[in-house]
Parts: sequence; structure tokens; C-alpha cells
Amino acid sequence: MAQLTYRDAVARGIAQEMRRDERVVLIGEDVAGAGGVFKTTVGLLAEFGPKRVIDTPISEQAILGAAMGAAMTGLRPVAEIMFSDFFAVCWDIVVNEIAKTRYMTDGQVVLPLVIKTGNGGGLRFGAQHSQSIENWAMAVPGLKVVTPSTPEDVVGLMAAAVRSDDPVMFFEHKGLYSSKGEVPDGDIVDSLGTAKIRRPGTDATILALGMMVPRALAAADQLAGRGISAEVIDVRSLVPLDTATILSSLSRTGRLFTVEENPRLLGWGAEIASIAAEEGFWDLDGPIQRITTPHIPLPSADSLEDLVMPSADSVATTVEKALQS
Amino acid sequence: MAQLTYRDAVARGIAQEMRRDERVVLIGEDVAGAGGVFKTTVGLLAEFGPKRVIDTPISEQAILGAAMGAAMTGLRPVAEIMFSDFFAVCWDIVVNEIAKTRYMTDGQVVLPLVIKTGNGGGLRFGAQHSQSIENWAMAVPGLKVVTPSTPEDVVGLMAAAVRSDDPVMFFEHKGLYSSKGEVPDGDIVDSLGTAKIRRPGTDATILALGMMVPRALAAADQLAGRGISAEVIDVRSLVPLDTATILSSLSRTGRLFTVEENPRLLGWGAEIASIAAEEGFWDLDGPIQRITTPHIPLPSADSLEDLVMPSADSVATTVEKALQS
Amino acid sequence: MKLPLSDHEYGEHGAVLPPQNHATHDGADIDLAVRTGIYRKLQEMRQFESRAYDLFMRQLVKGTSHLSLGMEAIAAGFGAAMRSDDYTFATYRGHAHTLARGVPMTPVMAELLGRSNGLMSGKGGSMHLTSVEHGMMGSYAIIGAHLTIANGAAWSAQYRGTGQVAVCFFGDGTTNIGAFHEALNYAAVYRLPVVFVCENNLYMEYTAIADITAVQHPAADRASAYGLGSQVIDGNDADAVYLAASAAIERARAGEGPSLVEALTYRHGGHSRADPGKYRPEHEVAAWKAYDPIPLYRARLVRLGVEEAELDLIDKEVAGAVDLATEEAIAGDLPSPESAFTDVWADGGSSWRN
Amino acid sequence: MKLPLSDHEYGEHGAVLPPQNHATHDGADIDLAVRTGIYRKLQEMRQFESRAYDLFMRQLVKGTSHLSLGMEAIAAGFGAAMRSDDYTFATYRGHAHTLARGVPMTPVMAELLGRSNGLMSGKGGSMHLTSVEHGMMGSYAIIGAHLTIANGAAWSAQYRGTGQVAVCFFGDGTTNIGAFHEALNYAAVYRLPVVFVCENNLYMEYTAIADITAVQHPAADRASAYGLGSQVIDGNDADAVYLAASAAIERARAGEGPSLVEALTYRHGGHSRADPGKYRPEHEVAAWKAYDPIPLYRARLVRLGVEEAELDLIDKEVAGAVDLATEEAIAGDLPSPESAFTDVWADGGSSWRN
Ligand SMILES: Cc1ncc(C[n+]2csc(CCOP(=O)(O)OP(=O)(O)O)c2C)c(N)n1
Ligand SMILES: Cc1ncc(C[n+]2csc(CCOP(=O)(O)OP(=O)(O)O)c2C)c(N)n1
Ligand SMILES: [Mg+2]
Ligand SMILES: [Mg+2]
Repeated sequence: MAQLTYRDAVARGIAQEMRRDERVVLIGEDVAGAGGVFKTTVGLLAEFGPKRVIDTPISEQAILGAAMGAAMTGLRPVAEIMFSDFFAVCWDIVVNEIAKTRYMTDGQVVLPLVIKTGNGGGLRFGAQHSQSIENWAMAVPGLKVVTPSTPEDVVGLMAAAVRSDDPVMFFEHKGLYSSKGEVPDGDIVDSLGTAKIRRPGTDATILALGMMVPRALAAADQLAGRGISAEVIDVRSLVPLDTATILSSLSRTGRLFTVEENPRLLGWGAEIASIAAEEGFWDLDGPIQRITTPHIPLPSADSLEDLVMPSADSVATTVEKALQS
Repeated sequence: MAQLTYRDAVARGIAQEMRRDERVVLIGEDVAGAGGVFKTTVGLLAEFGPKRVIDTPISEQAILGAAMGAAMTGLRPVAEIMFSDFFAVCWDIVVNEIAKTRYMTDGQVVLPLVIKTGNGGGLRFGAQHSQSIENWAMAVPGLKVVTPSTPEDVVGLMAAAVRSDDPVMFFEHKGLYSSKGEVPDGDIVDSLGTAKIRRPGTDATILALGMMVPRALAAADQLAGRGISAEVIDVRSLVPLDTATILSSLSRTGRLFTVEENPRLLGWGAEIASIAAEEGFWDLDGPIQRITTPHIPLPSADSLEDLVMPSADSVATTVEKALQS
Repeated sequence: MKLPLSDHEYGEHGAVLPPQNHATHDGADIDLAVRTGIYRKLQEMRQFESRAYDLFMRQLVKGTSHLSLGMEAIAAGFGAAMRSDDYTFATYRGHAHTLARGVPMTPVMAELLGRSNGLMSGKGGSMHLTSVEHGMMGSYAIIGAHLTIANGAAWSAQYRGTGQVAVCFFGDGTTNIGAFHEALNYAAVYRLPVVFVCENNLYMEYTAIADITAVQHPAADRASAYGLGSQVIDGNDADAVYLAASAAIERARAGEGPSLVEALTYRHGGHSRADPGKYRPEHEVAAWKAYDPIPLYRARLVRLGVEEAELDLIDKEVAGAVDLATEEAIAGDLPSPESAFTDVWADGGSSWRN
Repeated sequence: MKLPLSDHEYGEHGAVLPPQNHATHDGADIDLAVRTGIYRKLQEMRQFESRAYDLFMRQLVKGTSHLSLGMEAIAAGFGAAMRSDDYTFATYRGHAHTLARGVPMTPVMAELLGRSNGLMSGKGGSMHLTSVEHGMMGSYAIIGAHLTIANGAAWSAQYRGTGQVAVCFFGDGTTNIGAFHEALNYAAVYRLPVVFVCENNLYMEYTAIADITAVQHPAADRASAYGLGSQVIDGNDADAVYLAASAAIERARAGEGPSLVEALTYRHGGHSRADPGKYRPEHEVAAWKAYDPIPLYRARLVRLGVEEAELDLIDKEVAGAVDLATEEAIAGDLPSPESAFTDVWADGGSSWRN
């Protein structure tokens, strides 16, 4: 059992899989020589050499196209898109090609590939380098979508992603890179499509993802002090979605809250809230509330960024108020 | 009052505004000489000349970048992206630049531009040429989003879009291009951000957009025959969203349904369902149901495409079953 | 050089005419067996697509489709030069390229008709023909993407050391999209075994390439931007194509990296089903129809001593095959409703939840 | 030519060294007043960014930021050649370009600090400096996009007949992204009054441009792909820059279309705040630090007869201005909470519903 940072866990997860399977290769901007601009691929070039760990030009379409073509023909590539905001320059390869090709070819083409990326805000990088865009991916049939919140989950979900025969969008939260956690020794393989109850509770279900998980947990702490027992679920995987865990929690607590970093409209919480409003309707004791960043681009000044993103305080306050009314 | 096709209404709306304001210019692939691949810009080159109506290379990023730069500096461009699926190749210009620049510059930069596009399925064009992606745009702060369903609305909303000082994503439904409708003579200027009740009813509220509006209306006809009075609202504008009209309808009917062409996860209906599950919760007499295309890429064969998209029958059946249970 | 539109009004660019000498490649060192094979493929492509056109007219093919009538020599020449395990990446205008790899006609025809015996059971359609088993790695309908994907297949071949080569076909209009640039640079940097083939038919959809491109030869004049040699070939002469294809594929297989080949050609019809192609000068269309790759090639074979009767027989055999494929396609069932819900995921299904 | 990585291992490309002759442009026909103006700008940029660096170290600047220390001659040379109503489009590495257009230091510094007296009230940050009133049309942080946007401003100027020119700055690494290609072709086709300036500092973030680019000169070697002339200039010599800038801007203003200028330069520090820049060979860094645009220019002015005292005075005045800007920025209030919710829309607000 070692204490590992989230960023080191990324490299460990990839290394674990590269050791196991030589079809696993890694490409991206500055991922080799520099070990990644967020230092999530440190040591991989040294261990696996320049045939398997490759620095690319600033050509996101070419990167993802290369990953796709290689995945179609026998490799299992991991490709990095440095900041998730940059998916906008290569979204075509993701949504029109990678996501649809298996279906359009009636299963002839298999696409075992992982696209990893630095996602999320809190680092004062401004509107073009801070977006949380898991919802963009969730809206596209054919993509699996995961966001780990702990170092252990990073390793295990990375392994599961690499072993999946489907394309997986692997969202790393930039704001968590320096966070630390216990990671068991030896190989770790988690499974896609599973949420985790991080803290059991009886009065309200709080769903969170990525950096919002620690904030939701902190909020639950606060709420406990105010006599409210909140269950916190780390959604982890948006596709496949663990509706069983979510709906069963709702059936026990009767109240549902989402904590989302993304702008308000059509964040991932909207899908889950809608599912709950249909399938969990009779379990609901009150309105479903989504706690999100407002529907604005993210401002760069630290004081403003802190103001607009959900915080432990704002989550606790919202849940408390909702349960009181 | 003239009978006009939806496609002719597009050209009429643009012409109306180009006559009024010479800052309005039009660019896109095959929009000039050919009058558009969907014939939505016929006659504009002849009337306004090659300085104002311009054929471009296949360079969607360059097209939208040009529109943006021109809008920043005094023009009011209308740019066409031929099929909405192609937004994936130029999404960066839309979401990272056009949507965010006003905010990031604290209001220094004004972006009066319209991006028009052929959206939606039903034409057997397969997975890469049939997508309904209003939800992609709705998720991005800084974009206004409209989808007209009638020729009259096409003219009026196009005029409103051109006159807006904000960037407007103007989704034309390819499946409606040959549909006809009465259009009043003279200039028409509608307003963004307004839904329209197309058919009043008392038992259920059905929300629809684009080509789903006629299907929802046909479903309401069927339902009337079975003793159910459904109110059909043409949402028309996703951003701004006319929550007043929607929530007030819900408060009268107690049941909410969305009819969405997009794949299931995070379609526009998810946002509205979530709003209803929060703000309209106490008005709800039963679960909110979203009738969508399943979460799959669109198949190309006509029989399969018809099978998976919402139809008048499937809408009527779903609503009826829901109200009976 | 002058910039486009700086020396002519939109639409007033000159017509581009085909070469006049039909015998140029008579003496090329190409096996007669290869040549009759090419002839057969040319016939297959021509007759297949002519039939497809008839079926559109009969409303049996829904949606859209893009024919390569007049452009067949490129697909046939490359097809003959490729190894059976090489990879083809084509566009929505991909019927000929699919047949070039030996994919049988029936499933292709049935796919156009949206039948369950279609190549992708009706889920892909005309624009997405794919047969992995034949090295036909797909037809791609969003401009530009597949150039980057072809790189990936080439990379994988290089990594696995199989000697396979990826050949990627695209049009003149495609040279102006960003992905073209990214793909070419990327291929050159990693010396990938990939051959990029620009089928320059002088028009994107309805717009002349000369009106919206900064150079005369949209691909060849850009090769130097990627450290590659500039090549323009006669895309209507299957022998010219075969020679260029063989050289480029050889180079790729030898580890010397990518090539960019610009093949000049013309489509006989419009861009797609909906387009009568009226934006083109009549005499340009006429000149290119007169420089049709199929009679051109037939005349050459005759000059080289092949009996007319042998060629007639090929024509007839092909006609029989097209008839049979048509029958079988029309007789195909509609896809089963369940098939709409298979193969979103590798587990065979489409479920996004538990 | 050989393909990159075909003749060297990753990271083993040779160092690129600066020119040795510092006097090359001494005799250029440039007004002494223009030259002292350029010198003052160079000082402003250098001293401003040195101070900004100190403030990062003092944790007063949050987030990231990208300095152009060592690259100032490009911004200064172009700034001096531009008309006051011309348009600048810059990148995240845009402090110098912002100052070049006459934007006062205080709001720029305050923006880095996230204060309400910042240029965009703290909403944009270091990577998005914009001052429309000064023709500084924005700093763009996603690679490639702003080349296409600069085209739009140039198009608008052409349409309105104002004679304005758009000048667009970007790095060597940016030449490999699709938008570069689209933008250059587009500008050439419509003969837009735009000047594209590649600040080739030999590295993208941490990767040498030579390792991931198919040609030696990432911009100049591609100019012909757009029908443009190839130009590589000494980006550390402000006079060389001024001359090239004047010529390209003149050409654009005269309606002769775009230019692509590649200016060779080097950054003294790392890519961004987080980067010590250790991937670069020491002797390469040392050689370029010795070829620093500011002492280079000062020495020239002295050779041309300007008194040292006059230059010292400029340095001192600039130092005073930087001190004042620092004070005013630090004294600035934090942005008001309400300001987070303004100017999403043209009505001034952020509401997406009624
Ligand atoms: C990104 C994108 N933009 C536009 C289109 C629409 N489109 C389909 S084919 C075509 C013309 C392509 O021209 P070219 O590359 O010359 O190929 P050709 O059709 O002539 O074979 C266009 C514009 C598309 N499919 N994808
Ligand atoms: C589309 C995109 N990909 C990657 C990045 C991350 N990134 C920021 S700056 C940079 C390097 C740019 O290099 P260059 O163009 O040479 O400019 P320089 O920073 O050297 O001035 C990269 C890769 C980005 N901002 N946008
Ligand atoms: Mg073409
Ligand atoms: Mg650089």
C-alpha cells in the first residue's frame, strides 16, 4: 500500500497495462520526453521506449485519428488530449468517427482505445482551459465516459479502460492531480459502469463527479453537524451509468441532489435528474436539485472562479435549505 | 400571404435582412453559385452580388473564424455549416471562441452573427449526416439556439437572429425543407426566447422541436380521438428558454413529455425535465417522460431509421400509457 | 503566382481539359494479366454504378449516394497494385474502391438498398461501405477525418512490422480542410507507410476547386509543405495510376514513408444523387466524357493484341454478375428491427446503463 | 529532404543557433525617431514581463502565464509598423503584443492579478488580453483558432474599404494544426489584408519543433502551399522585423493579399510559469541569451549616435511606469461578485431563461 498522488496514479495505471500488453501504446503532445505537461506520464518513455511512447505535433485531429486507425488494426492506444477544452478541435474524430464506426460497420470494426485528458477548473486557467465537459461525451452514443476522483480509482479505471474493447473517454481532474491517496500494491483492475457510495446516509442522496466528490463529502460532514445524514455517491462512470446504485439510494433517501462543476444547462446531472424524475418519481419526497456552476464561461480571477463553482458550503446550504422547506 | 416552403423561407428571411442592412453578408460552402446544397440560399447571389454572398472552400473552421472576426469588426455575418454534423470539425470556433469571447473580454467584443445549418434525420443519410445536435449548443454558455418548425417561424426567427447582437445557432430541419406553410407578406420579425403553444390541451404537456413538432401534433390528434387532451408546445428556442410558457402549461396539465429526435442521453429534454423536476415538482401528477431516439447512432436503412425515431404513433402510445397508469 | 479570384470572377475560371494522347502508357511494363484484371475491375465498377443509378431512379435506393462514374481508373489502378492485406480508406464516393478490394457485389448493392444482406446489414449505407475482411477499412463521409485514421492503420502496420500499407483516397476539395494538413505532416514526421491519393475531379460539390484554392494543384502543389515530392498523374489512365500506385506503395513498404499522389480525373455525373452537375462548362464535360477511362483502356488492350472477343466476354460476365447482385439485393429482407440495437458496444448491445 | 526522426532520434536534433553579425541592419532606412520608439517599447515589454515574473513568484499572479522574454523584437517591430486602426490578434503569449499597441500597463498588470481594474475586470486573465479600443482584438489560448478569426477582421476591413490590416501572431508549433492550413488558404483565396507572423522560437511547449514537423521552416517552407512567398527573418532584430512588417502591411493595404512571415527567435525562459525549460541544450539557451534583442538594439542605437544618457532615461522612465502599474494593480479591488454574471450576452447579463 503506497501513498500516491492522483497524477502519479495515472502513470502507474498506464504502466501497469503497458507491461501486460505490448499492443498498448501512448501518444500525445509532450507525453514522452516531458512526461506530460501535467506530469501524468512520467517514466513511461524511459520504461517503454520511443516506439511505444510518442510525442506528437499540435495536431489533435491527427492524434485521435492515429489512435483510431491503430485501434482498428490491432493496437490498443492511449491518446492524450492535453486539456479537455481542446476536444473542440478534434471533436469530429471523437463523435463522428470513433463513436459511430463500430455501429455503422455492424460490428466489423472494434475500437479498443482510451482518450485521456485533463479536465475541470479551479486552477485559475480561465474560460478556455478549465471546462468540465464530461456531458459533451455523455451525449454521444458509442463513447464510454469515466472520471475518477481518487488515486486508487485512477489506476483501476485506467486499467479497465485500456482493457475495454470500446472507446473510453478518461477524464482526469486537473484540480485533483496533486491530491494523494492510498493505492494497494500490485495490479488493480476496476470495472467501468460502477458508481461508489463514498459515504452512506439516509436523508438525501448527493451525486458528484471528479473534484466535486471531495466537496460533496465535505458538505456531508457539515450537514452531519446540522443533523442531516447525506449519502454521497461518486458517480465515476457516466456511460455506462450505474442507475441501479443511484436509484436505489434515492429510494432510500427520497431526495436527490447533483453537484456538478459544468455550466448549468445539460450537465450530466440533467440526465440523472431526468431519469430520476421518470423512474424514481414515486420515491421523490421533494424537488430534485442540481448544484452547478452557473451557465457562464468560467472567469479567470481566483476570487470569481471560487465564487461561481460549487463549494462544500454552497452544497451544504442548498441541501439543508431544500430539506427544511 | 404566400404559401412558401421551409427552404424558401430561409432564403426569404436572409434576403429580408440583407436588404435592410448592408452589413449582413453570407458565407458558406456552395451557398452562392449553387444557392446552397439544400437550396436555402437561392437567389441571394443574384440579388446581392459576390461581395455579400460568398462560396468558400471546405474549411469550416476558416468559415466560422471569418464570421467571428467580421462580427467583431462591424459586419453581421450569416455563416452556413452545411450539415450540423460538421460542427464537430469546427466546434472549437463555436464553443471556445464565439461563445466565450464577449464574456472573457468583459463585453468589449460584440458578436452579432448567425450560424445556420441543416440539422436532423429522416432522410436516410446515415449516422454522420442526420444528427440532431441542438443539445450540443444548448450546453455551451454564450450561444443562443433556435429551431423553427414552420416557414413563417423560419423567416421571423432568422430576422430576429440576424438582428440579435449575440451569436445565434440557427438549426434548420432538413426533414422540413420541403414542407409548406402560409407566410404573411412584408417584413416579419419574431422574437428569440419564445415558445409557442401549437395546440392547447388540458391533460398533458408535450414539448417538441423541429420535425418533432408535426409529429407531436399528429400524436395529439390521435390522443384526442382517445379522449386525451394534449397541449403541444413548440419549444422553438432552447436558449433563451421560455420556461414561463413551459412551466405554466405543466401547472395546468400536471404531466410533462418531451419529444426529441436526438439520442437519449442529455437531449434538450433532459434540461427541461430537470427544471420541471425542480421548479414544477409540486405540479407533477406523475413521472416526466422523454420520448427520444434511443442512445444509438442513426442507422441508414429507411426501415431502421423509421423504427428508431419518435413517430406520431410512438408518442401517442407513450403518452396514453403514461396517463392510464 | 496570382491568387484565385484575383485574376478571375467567381465561376469564370477556365475549363480544365483532359490529355489528348491516349497511347501514352501503351508501352508501360505491366503484365497483360494484370491489365486484363484491371479491365475487368473497370467494367465491374462502371456497370455496378450504372445499375446503382438505375435503382436510385426506381426509388429503390433511399437517401443519397455519390457515384464515381468516369473516375474508375484510380480505384482500379490502385486496387491492382495493392497487396491483399493492405488497407483502403475511402470516402462516401467509395463504391469503386470497395469493389477494387474484391468485396462481392451483392452485399454492396444490398447495402445501398438498406437490406439485411447488406455489407453492414443496412446500418451504414452507401456512404460508409466497409469490409474489414477485404482490407476495406471504411468509407468516411465527413471531409478530412479519414486521412488521419489511415495514418493510424499505417502506424499500426509499422509497429507490428507487417509491411502493410494504408492507401487513402480523397477529393480535391478535401485538401482545404485542416485534417488534410495535420494528417500529411503527421505521416511525414513518423514516416508512416501510407499513400495519400487525391482524386482531383476539379470540383468540390458545386464549386470549382480553382475558385477556392490558393494553388493550381490542390494536392501536388502542397506536397513540399510536408517534405514530399510533387506528383500529378493522369487519373483516367489506369496504367498511369497503376505505375504511380506501385511506386508509392513500394516506397511505403520499404519504410521510406508516405507519398501524396494527385490524380487528375472527372466525374461524368453530378456530385450526388440530387445534383445534375450543371455548374460545369458543357465543353469541359464533353471533353472528359470523350476521355473516358474505360474505352481508353479497352482500346489500349486491343492495340496490345487482346482479342475483342475476350473483352466482350469480360463485359458480359460482369453484366451477369451485376444482374445477379441486383436480384439478390432486391430479394434481401429488410433488416430485423433488433439489428438497430446491436453493436453500439463491443458486447454486441446498445445498453448504456445497468 | 529527409523526414524528421528519420535521421535523428527524438530529442537528438541539432541545436539551432542565432546569427552572429549584430550590425546587419545598422544601415536600414528607418527614422531614428521610430527607432527610439521601438527601443522604448522593447524596454516596456522587458521590464513589464520581468516584473510580472516577480509577481508570479510572490504568488500574486494565479493560474498560468506565458512570457515572451527574449522575443520582444517581433512585437515591437510590428507594433511600430502598424497603423493605429490596424488589428492585432495574439496568443496566450500576448503581453508584449498588448503593450505594443499602446495599451497602458496598469490594466494589463491588474488583469494578471485578477483585479477589478484589470483590462477585462479579471474575467479573461493573462491568456486573453484584449483592448478593442487599441486594436488589440484579443489573445487566444486554443492553438490555431485566431488565424481564422484574423481573416474575418481582414475581410471586414476589405468589405468596409477602410484600408485596415489584421496582423496575426502565433508560434512554430501552431503551424501543424489544421486551422493554420484553413486560414492561410482562405486568406489567399480572398486576398485578405492580413499578415500572418510565425514567431518561431524552436519549441512548442517542451517538444522541439524539428522533432514533429516535416519541414525545416515550419511556416516559410509552407508558404508556397498557399501561393505565397517564403520569408524567414531575424526575429531578434527589431529593425529586420520592422522592415518586413512594413512591407507586408503595405502589401496588404494595397489589396495584394496576405503574407506569411516567419521570424526566428527564442524564449529566455520556459513555456509557461510551470516550466523551467530544461529540455533545451544549454549552449543553445546560452547562445540565444547572448543574442538578446534588447542589448542588440541598444548597441545599434549607440552606434547610430544616440546618447547613452538618452537611452538610460528611457529605461528609467519605463521602470517608473512599471513600478506605478505594479502599485496600481496591487491596490486594485477584487472584482465585484456581480461582475461574474455580466456580459455573457449583449444585454449585459447572463440569463438564459425568462
Ligand atoms: C467537414 C465536411 N464539410 C463538408 C462536407 C460536405 N461535402 C461532402 S462531399 C463535399 C465535396 C468534397 O469534394 P472533394 O473532396 O473534391 O471530393 P469529391 O466529392 O469531388 O469526390 C462536401 C463539401 C462534408 N461531408 N464534410
Ligand atoms: C489546440 C491546442 N492544443 C494544445 C494546446 C496546448 N498548448 C498551449 S501553447 C502550446 C505550444 C504552442 O507552441 P507554439 O505555437 O510554438 O507557440 P509558443 O508557445 O512557442 O509561443 C501548446 C501545445 C492548446 N492551447 N491548444
Ligand atoms: Mg472533387
Ligand atoms: Mg514555439
